[in-house]
Amino acid sequence: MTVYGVWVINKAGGLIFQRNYGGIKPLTPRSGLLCFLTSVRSLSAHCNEPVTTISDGIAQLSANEYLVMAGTLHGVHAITSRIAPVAKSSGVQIIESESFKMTIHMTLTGIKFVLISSTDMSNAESVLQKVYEAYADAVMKNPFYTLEMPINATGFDARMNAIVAASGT
Amino acid sequence: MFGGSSSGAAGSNPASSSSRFSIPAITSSSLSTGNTTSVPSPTAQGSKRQSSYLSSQLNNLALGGGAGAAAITPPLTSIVDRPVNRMRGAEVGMGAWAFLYSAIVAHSQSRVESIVDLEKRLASLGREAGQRIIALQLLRNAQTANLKDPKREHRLIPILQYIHTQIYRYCFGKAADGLEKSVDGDDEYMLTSNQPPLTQHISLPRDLSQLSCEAFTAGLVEGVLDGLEVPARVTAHTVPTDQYPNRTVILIKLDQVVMDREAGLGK
Amino acid sequence: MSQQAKQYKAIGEDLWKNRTEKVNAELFSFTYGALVVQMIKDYENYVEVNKQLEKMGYNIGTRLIEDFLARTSLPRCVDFRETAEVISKVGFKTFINITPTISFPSATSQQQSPRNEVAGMTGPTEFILTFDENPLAEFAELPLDAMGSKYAKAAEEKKVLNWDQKEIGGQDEGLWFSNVLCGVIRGSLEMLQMQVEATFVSDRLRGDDSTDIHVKLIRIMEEEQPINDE
Amino acid sequence: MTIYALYIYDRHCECIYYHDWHQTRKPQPPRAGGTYRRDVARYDNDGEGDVATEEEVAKRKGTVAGLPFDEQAKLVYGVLLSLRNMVKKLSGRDSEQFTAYRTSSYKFHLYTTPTNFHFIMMSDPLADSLRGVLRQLYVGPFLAYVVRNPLVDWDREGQDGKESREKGVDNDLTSSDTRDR
Repeated sequence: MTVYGVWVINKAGGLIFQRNYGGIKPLTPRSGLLCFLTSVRSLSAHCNEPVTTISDGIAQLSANEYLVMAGTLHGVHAITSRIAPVAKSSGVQIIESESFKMTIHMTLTGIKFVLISSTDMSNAESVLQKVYEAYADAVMKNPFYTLEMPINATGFDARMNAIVAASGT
Repeated sequence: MFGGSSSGAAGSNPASSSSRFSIPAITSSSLSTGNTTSVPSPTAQGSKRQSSYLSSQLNNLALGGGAGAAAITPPLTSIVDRPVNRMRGAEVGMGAWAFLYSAIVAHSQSRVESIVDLEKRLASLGREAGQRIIALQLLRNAQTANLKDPKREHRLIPILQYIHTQIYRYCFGKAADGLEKSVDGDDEYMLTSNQPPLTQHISLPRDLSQLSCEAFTAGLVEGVLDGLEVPARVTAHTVPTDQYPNRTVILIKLDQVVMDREAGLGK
Repeated sequence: MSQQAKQYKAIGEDLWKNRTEKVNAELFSFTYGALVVQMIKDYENYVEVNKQLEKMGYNIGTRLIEDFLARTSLPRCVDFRETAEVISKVGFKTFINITPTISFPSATSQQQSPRNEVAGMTGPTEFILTFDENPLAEFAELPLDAMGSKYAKAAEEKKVLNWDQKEIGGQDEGLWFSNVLCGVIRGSLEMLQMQVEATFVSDRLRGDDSTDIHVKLIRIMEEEQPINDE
Repeated sequence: MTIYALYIYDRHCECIYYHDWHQTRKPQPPRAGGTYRRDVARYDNDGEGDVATEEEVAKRKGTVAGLPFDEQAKLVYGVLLSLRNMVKKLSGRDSEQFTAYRTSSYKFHLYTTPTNFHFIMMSDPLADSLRGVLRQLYVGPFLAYVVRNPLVDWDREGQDGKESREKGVDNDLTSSDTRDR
């Protein structure tokens, strides 16, 4: 039960918060030998890939890469509702992959909270609920925050660290 | 309280300290530029609605007929008739306070140029609130104690302790975490609180790291001290520790008048 | 009281009792009063102060709605009648611990006049909130010149007495002391794609019999996000 | 457990097979003039021909007109591709496989063959993983009737390939339906 990362996406699909928690090590490719050693473990074929990673957890990517992915997720979220085989459907709520899953909670006001966690994370929804409360407290009640802009409030980081630490059990 | 006479129906000028605050026309001294042009009411529709409202009001005031501007007596029940303790012990949600204070800080920020001015504005709001709080508390102390000899602190240390416990509990739900005399001088005292509740949701951006939104609390303490005849300059300083990143010290710099009086009163 | 109203009343009370951190209401009231006075000194015009208070309320509303949804996780309201119930019995209850009564002016008129027909809306499209108590204004008393044109004559006479006092503009409209509430309603509903007009029609501080806010739905803003029917 | 639809895509991002069951949101016939081969889509076989006009579809028991089929197929593939790439990028592992996603009303299952054929199934949201079923479809009827059928123009799926495969698919699915219910 590990939380790998949290995203917050605003109404327009802009990524306003992204943090990775535990389970990742920022491994950046270095000269030949070291790069070879690190990549042997992950068996990724070509060494010039921007990042290599250990078996569990997710990669540490650049801010821009996360921004692009958030935009994609925003688009996919809308489409998954439109291609539904039944009359009424929300957008995507859970994306499952072999070694991790993404749980998405969209508020009535259109803000998306995304939890990237191990697949055995049973309380993902309740963790996202706590993240929403932390957002309401440490971001919405902060006079120095402008709506829809990236969040860099120390109060929110502190609350998030506490939530992630508590969610491990 | 807010200065100036209030024009309540009672007509009498309520005693300054124990009356409710009322919003007088602003005395000319405090405003340099005269601005008497009356601004056309933007919500024309608002005033139209009002006139229809007026007619209904006029009828029940049994003054029917005549243009809306007939000489009607001001409101029948005035503030003096309302029970002062109706809201005693009443509470509102912390969210309401947090959003109000956040809006106050944001609004003040847009009207000032520097951190010092922002803190001054917040402090002035705190002072207005503090003056009314001490007035209300003294009134209630008098009401609970028998009215013949209402007890009121007059010596410095008991006053500071009264603020440290009673006033802090009234405003913040719990007493301050510490009251100490500062080492720098006899006329400086410090009230510390590890987790000030009123500004718990605020995170300062890097460029405003010197700001302390607890300036409101400093102003409040100054207003209370003022109500207890202890003039002082009170400022708020964030003194973070690992455990308490928002720990705040309210520094009280007492006026010389107070020091002389204390010396005079002796032990 | 309808079944729905009872249900929301219970939710509001439960949230207030068990899941809301509280703060001294008198401190809240004194602080708001100090803010209004500070604004009157800044703008020297009641109409401008009304506007600034509403704007401040709007900024609060756009954020407060997130706190409200995070704490209540209530689903989207079916119609404007339910919205009124939620605002009064859950919103106002959990934030300032009061429950204004609701009345639907257009319901009294026999048929729904086409004028306030809103596309895609069934049921009433406007309501009035009546405040028996108002923590914002507990200790407030307006000077005569802030009470609007009704007391213009009386204000005029008083002015003769204190000729030196500053003339505040916008006395015709006068001051709507708690105008921040209108902004909060407008801001929070706008975040839920409901464009509304919220205005005070009367205020006991101004000598009226009751304190009423009239909330009128203008339109439903188009649905950008996919329907959210978790 | 309810199964709503089966989509099969070939390596060239083309939907080469589609079959839906008791969907309450019916895709429309592909728009005229589209490059789409009309024979691909087979609609729920409740008697009518496979061309259903908007009104017909709408009047069917409580159904809602969905998207034109060619747009639907394009969007489904778009979602599949985006999520596959996102999952690989996010994990930093090219081997990472996107397996399914869920909304409030349906679950989207994906099985990709080593040769990059994509088998997609939409089911009710609470269904367990249907990747096993999809793999059986691939190993069973798909190989038998399509891959090994000499008449099949390998890269260009013909009409005949489809019929035989459906027979296999239908009885296969019905068995999986009954077994899981």
